[in-house]
Amino acid sequence: MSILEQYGLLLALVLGIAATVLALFGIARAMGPTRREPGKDVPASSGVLSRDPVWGRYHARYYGYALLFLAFDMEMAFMYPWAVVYREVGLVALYDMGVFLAILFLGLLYGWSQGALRRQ
Amino acid sequence: MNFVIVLVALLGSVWLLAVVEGWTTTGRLRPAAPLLSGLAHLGRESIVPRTPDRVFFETAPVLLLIVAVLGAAVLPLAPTLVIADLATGALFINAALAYVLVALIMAGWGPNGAYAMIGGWRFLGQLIAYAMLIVMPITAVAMRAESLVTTVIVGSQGGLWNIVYQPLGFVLFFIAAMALAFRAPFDLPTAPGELGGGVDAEYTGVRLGVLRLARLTLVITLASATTVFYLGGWHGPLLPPWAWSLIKTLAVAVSMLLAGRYLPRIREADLMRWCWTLGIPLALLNIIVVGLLVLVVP
Amino acid sequence: MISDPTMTITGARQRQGGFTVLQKWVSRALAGNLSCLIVPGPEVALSHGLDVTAAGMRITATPRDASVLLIIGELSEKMSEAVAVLYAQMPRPRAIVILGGQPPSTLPDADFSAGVSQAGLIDAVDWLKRALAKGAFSDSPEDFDAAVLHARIDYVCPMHPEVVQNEPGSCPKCGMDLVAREAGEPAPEHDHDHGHDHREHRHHEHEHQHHDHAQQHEHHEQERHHGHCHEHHDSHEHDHEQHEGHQHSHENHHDHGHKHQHDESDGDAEEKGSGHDHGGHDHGASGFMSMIEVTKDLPRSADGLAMDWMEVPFGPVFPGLPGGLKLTLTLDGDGVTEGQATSLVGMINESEKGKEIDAETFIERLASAMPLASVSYRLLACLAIERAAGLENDSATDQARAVALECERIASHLGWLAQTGRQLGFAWLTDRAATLQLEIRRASGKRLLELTPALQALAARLGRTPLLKSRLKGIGILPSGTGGLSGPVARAADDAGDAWARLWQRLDEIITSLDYIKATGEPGLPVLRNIGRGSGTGEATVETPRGEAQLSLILEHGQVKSYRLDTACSHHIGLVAKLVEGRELGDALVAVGSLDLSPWEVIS
Amino acid sequence: MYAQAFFVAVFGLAAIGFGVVVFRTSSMVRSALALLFSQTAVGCMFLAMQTEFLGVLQIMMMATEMSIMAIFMVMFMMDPGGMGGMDMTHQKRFSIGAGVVAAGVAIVVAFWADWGPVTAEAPDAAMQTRALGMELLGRSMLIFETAGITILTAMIAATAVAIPVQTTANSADKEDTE
Amino acid sequence: MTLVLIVALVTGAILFGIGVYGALSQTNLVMIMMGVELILAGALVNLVAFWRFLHPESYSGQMFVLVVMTVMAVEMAVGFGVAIARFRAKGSVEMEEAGDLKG
Repeated sequence: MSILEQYGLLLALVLGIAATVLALFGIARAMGPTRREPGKDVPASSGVLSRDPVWGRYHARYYGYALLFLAFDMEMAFMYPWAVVYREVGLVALYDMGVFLAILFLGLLYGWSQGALRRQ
Repeated sequence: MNFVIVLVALLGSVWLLAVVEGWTTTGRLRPAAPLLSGLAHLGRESIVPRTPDRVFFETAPVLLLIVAVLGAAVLPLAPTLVIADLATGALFINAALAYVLVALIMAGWGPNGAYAMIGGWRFLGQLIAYAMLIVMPITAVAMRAESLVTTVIVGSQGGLWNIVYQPLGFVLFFIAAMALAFRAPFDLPTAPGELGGGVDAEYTGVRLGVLRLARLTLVITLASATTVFYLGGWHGPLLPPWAWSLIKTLAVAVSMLLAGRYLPRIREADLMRWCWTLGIPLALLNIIVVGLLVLVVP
Repeated sequence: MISDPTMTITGARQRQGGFTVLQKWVSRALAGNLSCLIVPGPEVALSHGLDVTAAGMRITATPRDASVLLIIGELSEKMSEAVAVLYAQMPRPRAIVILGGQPPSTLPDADFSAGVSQAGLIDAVDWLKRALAKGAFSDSPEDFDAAVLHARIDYVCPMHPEVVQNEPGSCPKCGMDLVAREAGEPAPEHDHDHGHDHREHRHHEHEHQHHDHAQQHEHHEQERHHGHCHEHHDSHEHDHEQHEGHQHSHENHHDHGHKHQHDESDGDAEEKGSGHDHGGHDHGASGFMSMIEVTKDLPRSADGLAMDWMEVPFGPVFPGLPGGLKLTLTLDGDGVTEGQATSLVGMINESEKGKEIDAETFIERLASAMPLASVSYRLLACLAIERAAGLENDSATDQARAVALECERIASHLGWLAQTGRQLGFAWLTDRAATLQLEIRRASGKRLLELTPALQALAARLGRTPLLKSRLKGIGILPSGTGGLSGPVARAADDAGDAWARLWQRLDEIITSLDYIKATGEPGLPVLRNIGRGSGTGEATVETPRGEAQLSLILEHGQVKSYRLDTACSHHIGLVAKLVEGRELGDALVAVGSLDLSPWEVIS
Repeated sequence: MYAQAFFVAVFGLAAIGFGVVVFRTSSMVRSALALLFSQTAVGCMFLAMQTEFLGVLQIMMMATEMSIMAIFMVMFMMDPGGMGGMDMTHQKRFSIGAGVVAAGVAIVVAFWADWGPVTAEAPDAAMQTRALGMELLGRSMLIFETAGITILTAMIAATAVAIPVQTTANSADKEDTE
Repeated sequence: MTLVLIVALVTGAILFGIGVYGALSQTNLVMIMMGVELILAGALVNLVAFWRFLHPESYSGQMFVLVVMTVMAVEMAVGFGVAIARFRAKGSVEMEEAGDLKG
């Protein structure tokens, strides 16, 4: 099977699932309509009819981690091709990647020391 | 043909997992319960919250199901029994499962409800914690197999399973996989006791059914990934290869399910701190150890 | 199959078309998948000895996932309102089952009612299975509507916050269209209404900005305004998708503004209005808004960022907290900036003036008002009345009563463990503690001692559970010098005073109580001795599972004339604000949970 | 070949469509996720162009990075839900002009330039990953290490700028006192 | 095959154009970064198309793509860092309100 056919298969899988779910939705709709009643569509908050909109500026307290993650995450873009040829190249590869990871780890240590790795 | 067999195997595993889940929660073994429960979901009303982001609200469960199945599509049951044997299979499964986060953010933001929104953003924090622990152990697996192709990775474990070869990587991957599947004790985005259902809270009827199906599929996909990367995939005596794959997958999935029963939910701050200050250094150590092993042991 | 008209549940789902085969199957599946939301909470079910899972229903955490609303016991007025909201949020088909107590006035008639007993529960499940199999769908189900589900709608000017009308129209000051806004519950100036306050605040600031920089910005403003209108037309996609939701919100307004009349033309007119509102409530006014102005006066978190805080209710029916306890937290992200707890089911300490209550009735009433510790309060009432009547202590009775009290202490602590398990998502703990609690309720006297190894094993197991210590240690530390404590909370305060210490205090108390029972003898449920027509004043103190409770009363001719009750929970609930402040949401809830507050025992 | 062109075009259109949504919606989370799906579509284009490793990498990296973008949008935008329908743009006409000119010039160049002979067969996908690995450890080793330094700089810069100096006031959290 | 190349290049160009529009028209730092991300996405499409159809034998093209992706990540990390710092100091990340930055 050619590589493009495989992608086609995956695409077909995606579309197939979407179609299946749509069919399920269709069957569910055929059961009957959802009655509109007061209070039913207010987001459930344990017995209180809380009508306040909640879409406000949300304080994500892990932004210190998030900043480090954004940069650190890039490391794997380089690591996967490296891992594939690692055995072939041998110790040099370990050394190269060792330097790279050490550089990244330094950044992590800096962030850690400055208090980025905590709930802000 | 493969296409159908793999999907049927996936559905069958999900069904078995649902039966086991019902067994642990109600104490009764009822094989028909998952089907009945699915039918019951069809029969309940599907409520859309007021002033929602309708697109997000509708897409989230479908997206979750799609990515869970896509992840399973590159995992082999037997040497040729795989939907798409991609050249970058090990990376592809990461890519597919990264969209679990997207689905949960959508499910959290969509309904415009406080519990759901907190749940969605919590999962982003959870991803920041576990993501590196999924990616880095897989790197070590690829180092040994010299390939990202999942069938080759399983093939490389013919002599010795990776769980023995790199136990540290297995432990990290298993924990991270549980966090990715957001099952207890990592169910921070859906925590009933803390968020009253969180991202699940506003889903009813058929949408809730799809969401639950997707979550179980996700567990199976991750269990299957654990099997492929660490438990030697289809390798095993006597039984046919596909049977071994299924048995191992189900065993891992059930153990993921049971682990949550016997543990309290982790604190989010602890999860993030442990993953970054302990997990990532250990994952790096794992890579170095495996790197040396690969060079020393032919 | 011909559906039996008598077998239709009140919350049936509207049927589309005929009774198809699929609908029949689905009905059966629905009947086999009962999931119930327990009001006030699962802990009350347990303390009444009800085993809901064994009866064949799944306990759910949210109304969205529930098909049965199971109400146990009498509900206070506020709880009835909460129940109405929960019921409204359940998807159809939905049923109401009431065990013991009167149906709340806010709900439609119960589908099934029985006394508080396991047999009643099993009957209810049987009935529900039959009813759902036949009557899950109905051709014309009745809408559920209750007064609590409607909010009053105010129409305000986006530019002039002081202009508030109760009808749509235009602003007398600037002529802009007024925008609909839901008024806060009781009064328009509702302090807790963060979202709205905030919006007003924004406009206000906006106005401010105008005065300051009107000259410079005038031109820009025009240009932007145009751009924006254009933008809005194009972004109608959003509105279309939301058509359903939107129409509904219109209906809501409609119901409220005019007295429930469904007039087509009227509806159309309104729809336009509310469509406008929907597209953007401050649509017309939005030009340049300075974000600096918006965030300037907002409170800042410890890290210096000014975010939108939101006030989120946890309770009265929240799976992580005992039912009836309403915890309102102001959240900054997932951190708590402030919080307060109130009880919606607490007793009121005013005995009706001039109304005398028969002593026996008084005891029953007090015991049933405290479902989580009924034996303790029965004992308390008996003691107080007997002392008022001047009876001497009888050591045999006292001993039997003390044993009964210790039994209840064990059961109550196990109930707390189950609740903690529910809060922490620790399913094994919930199941185990609930099973043991039910067994203790059933076992009597020496039989109870057979459970000793199981209880010790539970404690040992908790000591070995990974993550539990890191979850509880250091959470809910009481501020130094906190007075008014009693019970396990006070006894644990000598130790570390955190949730972990409280857990071990309660586990220790379970073992101590077992030892006491072993040494003493059979329990005897407190029964009032013959007091005749005695008079006097009596005061009694009982160490309930949650701390000291004190009752003083005046007895006249065998009738309780007035009483005064003081409980530990009334004091402990005041600690909540200090314990949750500055905590992560999960930690705050654990801290509150570790106090083992019984909202029933909060006296106001 | 036409099939390939078709899929490249379809995903290209998807990328453009989502790209347009980014600046057209008033909801900030929608905007961020539209960017996410735009990048995903770009990744799918890579796959359609038989550049498997980069495609999958793009699809994966962007999911997490753009989600993090979403939370920062929610933190720092005035009205993240877009409920106020506010307009957050300026110099609109100029920007449209600049965008059209930029795209136009690039398109004109794309059509007019002589691209020379075009390769029909792509290298095998597994080979690509290997070759990239070899490139990484061979000729481009310095680039790779430089990227490491860049990332380090970014981590240090971001931390230094964004994380406040620890004071007793903000280290009240439990985990810091341990 | 040139057809696919042209299709890809045109897509890249349009993405680039949208990015330019976004980066110039948005008033908010975070939104401007989204524009920059789109510009880089356009560049990525072009790079991959060039590699695939013009020089598939030389992997410096792919390496370049990796570098651009790194730039995207780095830009985001630093950009968000700056956004947090500005928001903490001024309570806003609107560029129009960053008068002090314009000097």
